[in-house]
Amino acid sequence: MSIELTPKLVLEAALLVAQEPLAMPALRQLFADELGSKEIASLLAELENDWAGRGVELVQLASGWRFRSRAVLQPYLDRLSLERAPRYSRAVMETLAIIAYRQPVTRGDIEEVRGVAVSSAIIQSLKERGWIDVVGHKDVPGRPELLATNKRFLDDLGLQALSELPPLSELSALVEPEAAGTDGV
Amino acid sequence: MSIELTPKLVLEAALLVAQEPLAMPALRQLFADELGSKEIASLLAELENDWAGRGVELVQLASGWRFRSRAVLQPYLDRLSLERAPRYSRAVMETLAIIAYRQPVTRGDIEEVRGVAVSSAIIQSLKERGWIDVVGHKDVPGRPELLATNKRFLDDLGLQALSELPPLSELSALVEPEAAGTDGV
Amino acid sequence: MSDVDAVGLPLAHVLGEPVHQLPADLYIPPDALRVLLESFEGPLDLLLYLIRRQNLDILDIPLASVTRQYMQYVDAMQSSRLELAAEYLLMAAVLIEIKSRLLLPKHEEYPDDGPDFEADDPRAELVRRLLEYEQIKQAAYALSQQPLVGRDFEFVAVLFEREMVLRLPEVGAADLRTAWQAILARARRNQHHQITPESLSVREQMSAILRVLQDGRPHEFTVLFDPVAGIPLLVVTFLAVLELVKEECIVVSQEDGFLPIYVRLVSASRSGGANEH
Repeated sequence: MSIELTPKLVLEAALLVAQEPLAMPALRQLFADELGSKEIASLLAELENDWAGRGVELVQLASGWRFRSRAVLQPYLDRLSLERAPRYSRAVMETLAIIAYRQPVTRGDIEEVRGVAVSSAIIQSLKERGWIDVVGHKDVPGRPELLATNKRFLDDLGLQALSELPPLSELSALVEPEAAGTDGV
Repeated sequence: MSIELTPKLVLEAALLVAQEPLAMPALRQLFADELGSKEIASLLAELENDWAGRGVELVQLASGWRFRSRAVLQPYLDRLSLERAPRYSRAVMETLAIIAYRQPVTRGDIEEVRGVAVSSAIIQSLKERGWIDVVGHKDVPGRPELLATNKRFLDDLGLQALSELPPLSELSALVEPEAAGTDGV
Repeated sequence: MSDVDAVGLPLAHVLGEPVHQLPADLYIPPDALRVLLESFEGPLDLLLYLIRRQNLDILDIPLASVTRQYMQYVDAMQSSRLELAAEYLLMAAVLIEIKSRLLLPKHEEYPDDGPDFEADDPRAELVRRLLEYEQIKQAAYALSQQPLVGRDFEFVAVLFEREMVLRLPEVGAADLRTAWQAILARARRNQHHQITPESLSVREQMSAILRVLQDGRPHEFTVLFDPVAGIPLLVVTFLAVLELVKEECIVVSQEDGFLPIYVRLVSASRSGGANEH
């Protein structure tokens, strides 16, 4: 069936499928900057209103907007044992993968491989998790930290050595080399 | 604010929150068996209808009911760089096709059809993706694993049953050269 | 040539660009050959290509010309000293065997393409395999066109917030694999980045050496090496030292010939005032 792609409909669907809260920059990106923050904010207010009285509500959290089930439904939802295992975002997982496979690396090295800036929050969360350490500093301007994974990381992943990680050479054969034109990055 | 906890509202919230498709037994459990399958089915039909024309639709998959975004929205959602599934190479897709259409098969069966060795990395990545399982062992020397696709594979492809896979081409359709006539070399 | 690849799959990807037609000329420069070979999924795929390319009826393969072409590819692989996949050589043997059996006198009473084709023609088994492979190739393509979660749609993921016990995300080796696959896939789309597999053990040793040197003091070169760890690890450790010097993370110094060699962190040599390179 054909549906009319209004901005509100797009915004609602994006918020429903996102696994993390979406902040204003992400929401602007959703509309390729064709919608201003003000318009988006007023759509968010409309959505908030549309969902009032439903089992799920649109809420603004510290890191952005997200749909969330209402507390009154908890007794029902508890019966389904729906507890979602928390997940690291793609940015965190890719950063961790690069540190694991390419160590020791600087933040700059990670940014070069990922092609985007790496926020300090990501590095910080991996340090707090106790999986990565600073093992030195690179002798270039700014003397950036050299990051490496440690024993705790291996322990937590159930590995004895880094060599037990899936080999990279095999991985490249699994990925479609196709340059998909429609695939916005 | 207070909301009225109607069965439909509870059902909708549960389906929005669930991280996997919910089948009838789970849905009955949601209502502590106070609602019969028939009533639930009619509520599901109502919900399906309520969501027609929105960016998200309620669909029935192999392992139950689940909300998902419509394909027309994907160009927008891609801009959010949500966690993206890797695109698999031809080798992986051919292996998957053999497992899907010929199951249960051993690795040897796959190699026989493809005419080349199948790397463990390919099998491993399909297992990790959660699409194939070992369903037994063949009673021949080496007792090779018998591989088959599972419900998750169907869910991820939006299918209810293997019979919904694209049909295999008829062998007779393959023998005729596309542009018949120029037979000479 | 529109029938070269009936299902429209690109034959190869050169620098990310799909290639739908191969050059008519059978000569392939050795560099291109590797790319070409990687674009075929195996000997059956290559053979199917050769047959389709000539617009031949698969039931009536002119073995002589197809075998000749196939052997040209195999020869090219050998002359450029590529590690020739055993499967390609095996197929060459099969082709030659079929050809030689075709040369033997036939039973006159059965025409070539008559009802007993299957039973009599030595090509029958090859044809069966080719057709079966073609069928799967098309099925694989159809499967890859099927709507797929994460590519064509997303599942809804509304938050269910329970009492806030801090639960840390679980991560497994497979998740790292997936993350790396995503990086690779993106890099291939963007072309600017070269992501090559690198020897993990050297990188691992580099981290280990940096950890030893963490206290900032110079350490004797020899303490970095554990003689009982075996020769491979000694070599890897040495490579790691060289790599760290190259990346300007450590300094290796020796006062004079035959005196002990010292290794220390670059940062330590900085703050200590001495900065030998």
